Amino acid sequence: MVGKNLSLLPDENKQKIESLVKKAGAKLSDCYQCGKCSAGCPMAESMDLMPRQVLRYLQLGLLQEALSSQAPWICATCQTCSARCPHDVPIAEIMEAIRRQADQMGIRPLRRTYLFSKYFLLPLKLFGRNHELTLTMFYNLTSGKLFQHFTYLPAMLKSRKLKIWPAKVKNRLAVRKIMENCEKEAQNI
Amino acid sequence: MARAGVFICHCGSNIASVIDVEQVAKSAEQMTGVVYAATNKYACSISGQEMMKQAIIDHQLDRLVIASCTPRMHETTFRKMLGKTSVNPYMLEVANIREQCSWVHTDKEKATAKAIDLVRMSLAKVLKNQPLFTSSIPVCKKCLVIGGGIAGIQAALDIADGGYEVTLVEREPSLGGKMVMLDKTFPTLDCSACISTPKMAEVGAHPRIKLMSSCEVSAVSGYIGNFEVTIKQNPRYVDHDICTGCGLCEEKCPTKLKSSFDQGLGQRKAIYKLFPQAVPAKPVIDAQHCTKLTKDKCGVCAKVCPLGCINFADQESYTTDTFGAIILATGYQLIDWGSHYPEYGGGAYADVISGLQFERLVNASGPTEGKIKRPSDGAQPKSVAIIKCVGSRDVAKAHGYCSRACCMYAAKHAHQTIEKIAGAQVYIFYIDVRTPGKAYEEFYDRTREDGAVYIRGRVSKIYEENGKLICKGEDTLIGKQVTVEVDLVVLETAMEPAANSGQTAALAGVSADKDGWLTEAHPKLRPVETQSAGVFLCGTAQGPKDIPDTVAQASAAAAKVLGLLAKDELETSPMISAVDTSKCSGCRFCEQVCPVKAISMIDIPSIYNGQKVKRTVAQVNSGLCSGCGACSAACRTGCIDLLGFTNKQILEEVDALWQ
Amino acid sequence: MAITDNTNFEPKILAFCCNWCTYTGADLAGLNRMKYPDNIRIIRLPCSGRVNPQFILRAFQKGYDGVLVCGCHPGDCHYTSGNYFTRRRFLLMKRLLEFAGIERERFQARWISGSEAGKFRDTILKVTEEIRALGPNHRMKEADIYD
Amino acid sequence: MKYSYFPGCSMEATGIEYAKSLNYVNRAIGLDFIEIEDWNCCGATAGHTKSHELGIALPLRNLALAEQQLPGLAMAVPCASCYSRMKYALQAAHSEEREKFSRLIDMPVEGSVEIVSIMDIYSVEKTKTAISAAITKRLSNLKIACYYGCLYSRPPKITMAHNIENPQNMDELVRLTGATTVDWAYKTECCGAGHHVDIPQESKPLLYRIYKNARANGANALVTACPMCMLNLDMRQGAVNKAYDENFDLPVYYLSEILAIAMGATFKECGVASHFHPAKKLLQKENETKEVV
Amino acid sequence: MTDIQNILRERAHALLDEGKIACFIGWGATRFNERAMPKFIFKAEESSSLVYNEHCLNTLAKYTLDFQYGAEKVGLATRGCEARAINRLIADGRLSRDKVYLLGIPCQGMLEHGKPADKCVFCRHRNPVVYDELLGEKTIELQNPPRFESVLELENKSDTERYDFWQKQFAKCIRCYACRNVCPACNCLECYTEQYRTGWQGKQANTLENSVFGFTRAYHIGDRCIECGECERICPMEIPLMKVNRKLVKDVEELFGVEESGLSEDEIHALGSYNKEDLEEFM
Repeated sequence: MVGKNLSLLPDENKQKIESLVKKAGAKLSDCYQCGKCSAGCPMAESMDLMPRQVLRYLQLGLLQEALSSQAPWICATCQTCSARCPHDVPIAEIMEAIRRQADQMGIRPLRRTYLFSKYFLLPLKLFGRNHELTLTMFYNLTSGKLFQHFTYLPAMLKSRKLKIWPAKVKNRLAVRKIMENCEKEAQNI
Repeated sequence: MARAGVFICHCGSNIASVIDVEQVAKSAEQMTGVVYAATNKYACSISGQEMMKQAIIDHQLDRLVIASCTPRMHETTFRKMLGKTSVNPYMLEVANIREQCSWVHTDKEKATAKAIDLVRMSLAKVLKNQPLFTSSIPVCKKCLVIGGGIAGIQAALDIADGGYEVTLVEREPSLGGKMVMLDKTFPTLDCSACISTPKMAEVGAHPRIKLMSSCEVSAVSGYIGNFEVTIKQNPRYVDHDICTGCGLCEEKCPTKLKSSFDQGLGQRKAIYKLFPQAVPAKPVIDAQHCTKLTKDKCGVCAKVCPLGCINFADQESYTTDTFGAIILATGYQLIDWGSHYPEYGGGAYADVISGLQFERLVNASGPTEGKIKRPSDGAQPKSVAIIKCVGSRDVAKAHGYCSRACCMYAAKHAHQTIEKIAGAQVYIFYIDVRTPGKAYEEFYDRTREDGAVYIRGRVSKIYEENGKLICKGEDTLIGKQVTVEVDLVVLETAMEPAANSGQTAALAGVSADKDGWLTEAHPKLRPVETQSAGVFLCGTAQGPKDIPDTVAQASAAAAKVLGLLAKDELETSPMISAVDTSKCSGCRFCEQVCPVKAISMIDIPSIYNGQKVKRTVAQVNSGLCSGCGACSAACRTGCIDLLGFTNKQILEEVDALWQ
Repeated sequence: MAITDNTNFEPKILAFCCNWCTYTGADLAGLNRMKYPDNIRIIRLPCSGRVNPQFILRAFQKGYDGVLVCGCHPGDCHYTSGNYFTRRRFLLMKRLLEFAGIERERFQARWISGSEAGKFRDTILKVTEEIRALGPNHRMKEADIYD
Repeated sequence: MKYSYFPGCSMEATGIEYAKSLNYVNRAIGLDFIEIEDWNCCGATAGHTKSHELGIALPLRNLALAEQQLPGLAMAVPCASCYSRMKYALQAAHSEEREKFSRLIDMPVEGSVEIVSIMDIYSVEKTKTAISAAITKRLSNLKIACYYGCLYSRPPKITMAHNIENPQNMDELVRLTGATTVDWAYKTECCGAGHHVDIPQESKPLLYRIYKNARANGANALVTACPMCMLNLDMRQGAVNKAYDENFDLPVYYLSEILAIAMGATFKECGVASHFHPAKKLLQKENETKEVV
Repeated sequence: MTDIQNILRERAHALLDEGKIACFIGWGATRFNERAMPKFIFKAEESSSLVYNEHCLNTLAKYTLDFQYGAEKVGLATRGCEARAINRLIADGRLSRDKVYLLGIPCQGMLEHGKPADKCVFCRHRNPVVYDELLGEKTIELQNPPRFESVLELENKSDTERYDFWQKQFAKCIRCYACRNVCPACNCLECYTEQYRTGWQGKQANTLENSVFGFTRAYHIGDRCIECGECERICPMEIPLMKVNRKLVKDVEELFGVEESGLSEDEIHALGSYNKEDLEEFM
């Protein structure tokens, strides 16, 4: 056999893709591969697959290829693709749905983006608000980019653009509870 | 007392081998109302018909049941036969004992019993039949063509050449439509004006064509053969009866405006001919911009006119005429792409133009005398991007359909650019290339050989930077973003139905689809007819198409009209609906369900509690009614009934088996 | 009410067929010499839109065991829109008949085109079988109530 | 005029100049922003890319708080990212998902709060007049490219924005200062701020194109109304210059900074002093411009 | 209610006095305290005999037909049921709006035999949907009264039970046609039952013909019924006619999405229109 044998794809692929696309509120057959999404995508140069190609993989039933693409993680969610699509395909939502699905399955083709999101949510859970220093600390330590943005630090601290101590929400428990609730809910669906 | 005759056809052995026809005849003879029953080897044959005619005389029959093949086969034959006897042709029912009995059943006994039942049902119905008479309506041997583009021109010439009078109504001050704006036509690249203006002149000079420019249809009534049409003449402010078209007025007029004919790229005066070869070759005044009409200043044209044709007090006027047939050739317009595509600059960049603007730029009689120049600075573009499907195949922003002609004229524009500008680089952004036409694919091949670069992908954004227009696209075949920096961008924009075409068509009872294209009676078998008998359509009014298809369809519509006008009279089926006004409540239910709008409401004098009053009731237009019976099934009082299939007849047929 | 023996029961079924589609389809079945039960009696009408629902009540009253209304497929009506009205009328009438206690199989509607001879035959076969299984209709039937 | 106020996390840190200048302008024109008590982070991109639920629930708690604390007031949201999340949450509160989310945040929520951006607020006719009246300086040699970014416009189904490719409301406000605004093509093109930390390298071409188009159209400065865009456009200009061997010199200002300066604020008062890309010089030139009588 | 009665009298008086209307149709007292009856007032001074209390059971709208050809207007006490009936008559081409002057009355529901009347307990339009002037404050509408409950109950029974139920009911029918005569949707100039020559159906009052009449009438009004309940109220044999009417109303709503009849004067009823996307169960 040469290339992808489309006849031998597992049936479950189809169902999984269907449910994924449905969550994004989209219909795959609406896409006729005109490429306008990818033409206007600001991040496309950095992507391993064009957003259009990600959709094409889904159309063909090649779920694994779509899930392991970096493109959904590189997507800046700027929504340019969805706004200009001639068939109103919510491409940005599909990319996001793929990223969430991959994340749940532990597929993280772009570790740095994954880590950033993960540690972005950490101060939230702790303090209820974002805290750049906490985020940067954890991110730099885990990503191997130990000294990233280091040169900016003194100036930012001086101008109080970075705060040593995090701002805290009084009812931190409530925020944490929400985050836990959402985690449970997302898994249930 | 009814005197029915029943004839059972053997149809050779087709019927007789399964059904005991003699037995059927014998049973029929016993039925109430039957005075004579017989069998017949071939009822449809001449001898069979003679035998029945004789029986009518011998037994003074006043109605017939013929049990034979399907009525769809020989009902007309038998009606014609009755036309030569004392029996009214509609005092006939055909019992289908072949297709629906002898051919589908094998058990002789049961088939015979069923045949008897079928005869009994037909008899029950025929006993309630009433004589009906076909009427004929005279055909007014004149055709109205609405729209003076190439479709209307072709249809008008074909009909007029066929010997009938034609009135051609055009909204603009001149014939020509869109075709005359084009430079060359694909795939042959012959000059569009050279092939269309002679036809326009022919229309203008044809003894049997009455050309009404600056006119619109404002009302249509009547029906096939006899349409009463009111035509509105918009004021021209120039008396065309006297005007010789000398052009002095146009020369002296001080008001300069953007020419709509040149798509805003050239100029015209406030008194103007649409274009040099306009037909009629006489000017009109643009009332919105003429300073005499708007501010009561100037009036130069009136001063210089040697014949005194200028009439600033001209008013709109109405004329009414009768026509036997109507052709709708209302054409198309291009979408206003600017309002749909802000990502292409929304019209802010002068050098992003539509395909039709390009046609004017490349046309020798256009504003640049055929030199391709950028509208912004008049420079010759060295690189051009052509973008297809702007407004087509785009449900989110404009239209979902394919405009059909753009693939080819995009190729033509690329070819013309390369031909006229040495070393020009042309990029064509496309989604699909569709070339289903004679010598079309070859033309596309040639364009690629010329060096046009086809890029598969829809452009996401066009913007200006440092004097260049930048188009951001994806080449979907390599899966990479591509950018081209060009001097000129041509958008091949979608066709859409001409403004008001839907309203005009509605006047003639023709509907439009969701996109506004007029609906033909059947997409395959009746492509130029409409649901309104006597109203035909052709050209882009029906849907996007190119010139060859438009002309072919126009000639097809003309052929249909010629066939209609060749008749002196139209025979109308008498099997249409009739209203018993004494019972009608005027509830309009019938009007709501009528597919051909044959039912309208009318006030009739009536007596209520001893006083004279006006009562609203339904009336049927016999010229329009197609005899479907939807009205009579809707009517609660049963006061509107379908002749030939009356409630009483059908109820008797239902009851027949159980008497 | 007499108890009838269903084994020898031959139902009588009335079909209202439009001239342009179903009646043509029935003719085509004949032309192709297809075979189907002889229980069917067809009344030819210009359009299924001509069928007044009161005809259906009348047929049951007079003794038919089943009634069929057949027309062109939606969108194919010779008169453009007749069958769309048919569909509404009989969607409603069918439910009313069931509400009145007439078994649902006794009244049926089908879209059969002029080329669907096979579908016509299959419909007649199926409907005849269904009604044969139900047995004779006594509901809203004149003869039975007067007896 | 009173608004409930959701500052968002940036306003306390990276967007501190935004907070200062907003405060200055509001005081000058008599707008009252009442901070929602105990508000929490909206989750930003990390929230909604994690799960739909998280992306809605976090901002929704703030909506619910605003409804409780400051009923009837529209909610001012100065950050484009927070604005977008709030609008998503509002839409969810109007959908059949309301009950589910009400359960997830364990608070009742009606969706009765209107979400407005700073541009929305300042574009209100009365406010606009007040701004005009408070302006004492004409910044007439500023040629501004107004940078709107993604999330005030897209997706239009959420933002309800009419003109998503070429919006005008910020331009109109900037012109009140006497500055000219340029027509340019990158008003709503993404700057890549979302990947500021994880893949900063990848946002350079985006920034490069924005600077390039702004300069090509004659701009000498950029104005934005989003702290994320600001940080990216301001902080990384040097890096872009280095990577592309360019010499872009386009100071970036917050809309409110420009307004505050025109109203007579000192650099310190409005925050212009602490930009990464030198921002004072261009305005010092402005100081030579005449006082409005 | 006394307030409304007073205003009603006052306004009827004024309208007659000013010559705006030739007659006012309202309710008057009977010799029974718990009954009111339709009352036609031609003179202003008679207005004081109008009553409005919880016993005004009759829906009056159909009486306006008697005045449809007159030169002058007729005034009508108009509650939700009258208003919908007026719209029905106008939509059916039987009445023109300028022939009636409607004094709108927000209704609280009527009593019948000391209990809330059957016709009122399922009412969804206690406030008139059309009027020229409204007497009094709008009242609160009943939220989703379970009007299809009895239909569902019968639907869930077997064919035989349903058949027996209706045969038992129609066995009682005496073919007095009171249901038809009182019904605002039964507004044909001449009812099909009267047309002996077409022979739509027999006139015999037997169970079969009665039920054919009953179901035919239900079908005729099914997509136009305004649910005033007058047929059932008026039936001397106490046949639950609203059960079959509501069945059709329910089906029209479920099948075609056409919710209620008589809400506007230019509505096209369900069977007078179609949707290409209608349910397709015939195939």
